[in-house]
Amino acid sequence: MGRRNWAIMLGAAAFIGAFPWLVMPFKAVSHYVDVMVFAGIFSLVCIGLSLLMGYAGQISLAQAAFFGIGAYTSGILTSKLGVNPWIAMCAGTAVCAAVAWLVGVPALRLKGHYLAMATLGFGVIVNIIFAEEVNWTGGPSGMADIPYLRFFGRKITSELAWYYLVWGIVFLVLIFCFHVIHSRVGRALRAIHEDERAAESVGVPTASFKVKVFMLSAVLASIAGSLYTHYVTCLNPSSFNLMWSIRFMLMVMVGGMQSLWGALVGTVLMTFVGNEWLQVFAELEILAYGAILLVVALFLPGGIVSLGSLRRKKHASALEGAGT
Amino acid sequence: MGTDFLQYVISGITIGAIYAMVAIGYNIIYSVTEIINFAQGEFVMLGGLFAVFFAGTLHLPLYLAFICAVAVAGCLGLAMDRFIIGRARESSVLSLIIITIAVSILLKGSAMLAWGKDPYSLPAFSSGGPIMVAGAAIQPQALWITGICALVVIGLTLFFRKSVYGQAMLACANNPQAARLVGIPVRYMVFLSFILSAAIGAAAGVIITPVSMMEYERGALLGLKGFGAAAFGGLGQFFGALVAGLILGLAESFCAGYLSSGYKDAVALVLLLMVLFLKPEGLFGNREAARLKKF
Amino acid sequence: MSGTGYQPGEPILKVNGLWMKFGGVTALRDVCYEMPEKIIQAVIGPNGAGKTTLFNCISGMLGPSEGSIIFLGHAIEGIVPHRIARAGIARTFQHVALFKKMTVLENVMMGRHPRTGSGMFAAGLRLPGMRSEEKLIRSKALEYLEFAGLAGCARVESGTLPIGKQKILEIARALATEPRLILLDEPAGGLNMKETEDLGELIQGIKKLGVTVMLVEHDMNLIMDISDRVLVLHYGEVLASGTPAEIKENSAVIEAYLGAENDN
Amino acid sequence: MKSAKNLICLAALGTLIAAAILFWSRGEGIAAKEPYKIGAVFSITGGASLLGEPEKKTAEMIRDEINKQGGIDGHPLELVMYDDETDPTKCNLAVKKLNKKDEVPVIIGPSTSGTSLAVVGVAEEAQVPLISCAASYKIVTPVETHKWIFKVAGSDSHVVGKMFDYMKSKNVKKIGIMTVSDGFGASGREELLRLAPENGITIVADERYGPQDTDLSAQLTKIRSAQPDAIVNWSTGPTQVLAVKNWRDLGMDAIPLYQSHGFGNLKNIELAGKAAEGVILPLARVNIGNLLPDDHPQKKVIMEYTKSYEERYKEPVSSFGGHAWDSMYLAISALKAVGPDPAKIRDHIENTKDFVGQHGIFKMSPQDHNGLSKDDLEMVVVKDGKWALAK
Repeated sequence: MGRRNWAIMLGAAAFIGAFPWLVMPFKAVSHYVDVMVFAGIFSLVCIGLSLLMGYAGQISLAQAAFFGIGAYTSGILTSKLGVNPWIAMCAGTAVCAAVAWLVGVPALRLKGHYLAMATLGFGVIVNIIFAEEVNWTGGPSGMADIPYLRFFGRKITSELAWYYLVWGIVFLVLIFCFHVIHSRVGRALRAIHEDERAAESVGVPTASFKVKVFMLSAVLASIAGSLYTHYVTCLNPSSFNLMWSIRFMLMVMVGGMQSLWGALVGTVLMTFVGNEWLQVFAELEILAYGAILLVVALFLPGGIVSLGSLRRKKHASALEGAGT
Repeated sequence: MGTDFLQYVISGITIGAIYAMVAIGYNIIYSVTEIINFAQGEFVMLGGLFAVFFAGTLHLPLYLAFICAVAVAGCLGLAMDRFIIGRARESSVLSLIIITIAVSILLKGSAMLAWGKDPYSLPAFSSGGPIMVAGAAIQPQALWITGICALVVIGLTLFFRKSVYGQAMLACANNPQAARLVGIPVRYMVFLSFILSAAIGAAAGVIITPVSMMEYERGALLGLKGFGAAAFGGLGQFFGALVAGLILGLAESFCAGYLSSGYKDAVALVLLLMVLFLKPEGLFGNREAARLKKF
Repeated sequence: MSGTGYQPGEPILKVNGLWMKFGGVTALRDVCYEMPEKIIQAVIGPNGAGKTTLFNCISGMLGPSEGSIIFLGHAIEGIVPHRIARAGIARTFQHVALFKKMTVLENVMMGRHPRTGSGMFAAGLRLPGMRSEEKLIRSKALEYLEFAGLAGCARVESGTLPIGKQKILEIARALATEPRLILLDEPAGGLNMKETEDLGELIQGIKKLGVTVMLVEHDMNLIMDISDRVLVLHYGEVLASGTPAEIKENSAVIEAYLGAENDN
Repeated sequence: MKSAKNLICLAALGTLIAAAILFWSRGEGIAAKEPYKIGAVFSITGGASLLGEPEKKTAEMIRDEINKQGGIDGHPLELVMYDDETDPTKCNLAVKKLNKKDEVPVIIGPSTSGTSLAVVGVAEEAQVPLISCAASYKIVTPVETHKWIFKVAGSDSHVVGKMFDYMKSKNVKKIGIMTVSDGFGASGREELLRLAPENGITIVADERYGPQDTDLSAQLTKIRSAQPDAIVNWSTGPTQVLAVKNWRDLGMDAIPLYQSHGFGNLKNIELAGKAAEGVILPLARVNIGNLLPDDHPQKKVIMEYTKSYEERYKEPVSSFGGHAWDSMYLAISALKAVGPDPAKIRDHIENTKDFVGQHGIFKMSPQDHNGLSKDDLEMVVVKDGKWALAK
């Protein structure tokens, strides 16, 4: 991980740390802290997706399903079986990793549109299961009264506590993922993205690496799902449907797939756009949303971080060689 | 028991014919451009709603409304390619997926603003009660649906086998560079594929509206099932799409009838996954050809 | 897949009755060949003779229809490419297949992949073992860059290199996997005279490292200069094999190949 | 460093927007007295837009009427409304925003059970009374942990109870049910299954379908083969019309079709056309104001609402608009009585007795945060394209 990334990381951490104190004095934007909690939760999903799509070059429209599997595992274990939420969270990641392995092994042999469709199909099936297994999931009307997360026996209810908990996890995950990227494993993933045949020829087991990164992205989505469950304390299948998988993909895309920072910026931005800034359009919001996507996909395929400069690209690449 | 079975078959075939038509829409664009148009379902929705507009608001006769709706959708398909997809021809698969998704959001949003959120219905193409066959009821509209679907399949097959344009389109599909070299205007063929695909989707939308009504949100799910059928039958295979559409329709109908109606929507997708995992080129696809396509 | 059952001095690679069919086309027809260790082996033949197909079979990119390939005493036909790379066969591609968005150094570091083992968690948590391994990867990669004479452009994005250097870089990347056998597919393609000369020296340098080199090449001068043995393929069949001097005199080869080539 | 700069720019932009919003929000409210705020969250778009749309229209209409009459004791009424797009996450955020940014003393909505459940915790935590327009009993039970939550939509148990009472009078013993697999259908199904045994009714077929299904023949066929005395369909949106059409097309007229109260919209009859004749359903009185006897206590409010809504929007009233009316006026009457104090508003609503609304006469109590019963419904039948009281 280069010095440059550490500098950005420190800057971002300082900004995130200070954010609540910047907005809370102003009533009109005080609820931005709440928006940021969701943005943080979604960031976890999007960081995983960015590793999968931007680095390893594999498309997934199933992230909302993994988000949901984590969420429902946590929800069911804590509210129906009385398991400790933190243990339930770990169980969720285990379940997600297992499911991701089962699906990933056959699915990741596919490419492009076929892979997109296979993951999409899987995502929709999972959503149907959430809606149909009424005894476990509460069905379409959802599951309510899920216990709060506890920290040394104290309920975490305040927005600020959640804010720092979620963003703390986001930064830990970011550091982890940056380390992965700037390592033997990360290089192999980028190699797979660029030329699978050449990667094989230098001894990269491409199939197993693809499955591994798919599993990592699923695990991150699962952690996000568990956090979501205990934050909202209620689950509903519609929070994990296909639309959300698409949204996650767009968040990553808008921010820029080439870097994890893109995932972060895109998620925060799109969460605000979707929940806050497009509200003024009222009925027209859906059109504005579509238009933003179209413009980004057509004219800014590198996402927002690519606006930084073109020089950055070369620079970053050079630094990746130098980083320790 | 026998009656029930027959009834499941009838409703399976009816809905299967619609899936098949949506799937054919995917196939036409795919075979010429290798793009999966995620907005395909929206053309089905638009077809139905435009027909409602022409028949209900402008009081055109039903057949004219049908033609107008299909024509309008065709123009929209052309516009979509001319102004949006055409600009992104060199983009990555991912960008193209996003672009077509964005278009579908725009179409859906516009339809919501234009028609509101209520469902609309059309009168059936021919009046009269259901036809009873061995205790099972066949709605006259179901006959129209299967008939029009059959016409579309036969028409397209003839078009691609016999007509110059059809041959030219297939040539573009097989090798765009070579097609350009022998003087086929590839650009126009792409336009044509979008027009045709949108028009067929819209036709499916018009004929299903009297049975199931139409509202702005209907497109996505029909599009998804249609894609399931397209992939199931092998992308680019018209006959495959027809058979796969019917299989999906029947499978759904039987699942709802004999197993769990709640998991009905999952059936199509499980079939889709199984095909993708076991025989990715589809039931009727050609493995060698599938390998040559760039993804 | 270490060399048990393999005695030094035995052929490093034995190809027995190898067939490769694509649908109706037969690309390799009953190819039998044994290759001694630590030599430079050239494979020549007109276009479509099956040279690249043979490489693809040996490196695991294709599973042969029939026949066996024995490398260091082990059957390797039909084994996936990354395991063959691990077993000690490296290769380059006819059309350069570098990781173009990575730097030159990173490309060679990729070559260290089969000789290292840190996993995702070790990397993510920056465990000490992984850190020292990463340092080793870097220093080893720099050594190979030095060897190939590319140390000066270690930090350049590899896609921006001129084609000649890209070809060399691909060889360096292959060498970094510490192969016993390296397959070079038309390494001189697109190179000028000077570059080709340098390439010849590099290949001889590789031989001196104790690595067996197998190369497909159209540049006859290069082949006659550096190779120890030549194998001639024609329509997927072995037409002749021997030292360059023998091949030069072989009438069948002259008729089938050299004659046609000389027309150009 | 560019990204760092970008972040700073973003922060600056955010602050600027914040300042602008602050400025504008100060600029509003010209009236002499401090405006009273009511927060509202409806599913104006998305899956439940059919519910949210009339709710939004009704709420806006009432706001305009109240302000035309000079507000609540001279305080102009400000309606702060957000669209949750039928998305629980958005709904959750919208309610938090209403609490923090808008500091509303009372919230009406959300429209669906799913979105309502997603905000119960928020309202409890923030101690703001919330009057949901959705039906699920889970929203208001148990009362101990749902102190701040009320709902104005009758529970599905009332609807099912009313329906079963009617069935018993018609000597219906075996029924087949078909429910849509969304929150509305799932909740109805739960109540049908739960209440059937105690009413001496056997459920011989239990079918489900998706909210976007285009054909229900298979489900109906399966039900027919179980030979029930009646069929109950429980859904909203186009599928309930589909059920009617398919039921008629399959020639199943001999088995009466009961619909849920979700069918209570004249548009549905219009869409189903002749096929809808004879369909029976329990309905809130808001839909059938003209059928009520003149001395009925609800007659006046219903007729007034119906008249002004239909004049303003040129479309018939629906049950959902009625929910918005009830929640709006519950909030308004509380504001009028106790002012904009959340705790007092809560207590006031909890002690509201005999509030004459669109959906019935509400009798709230600390044990019952709904206040309706099955007596607030009427059984109606579709006759000549209109509602008629079922005999």
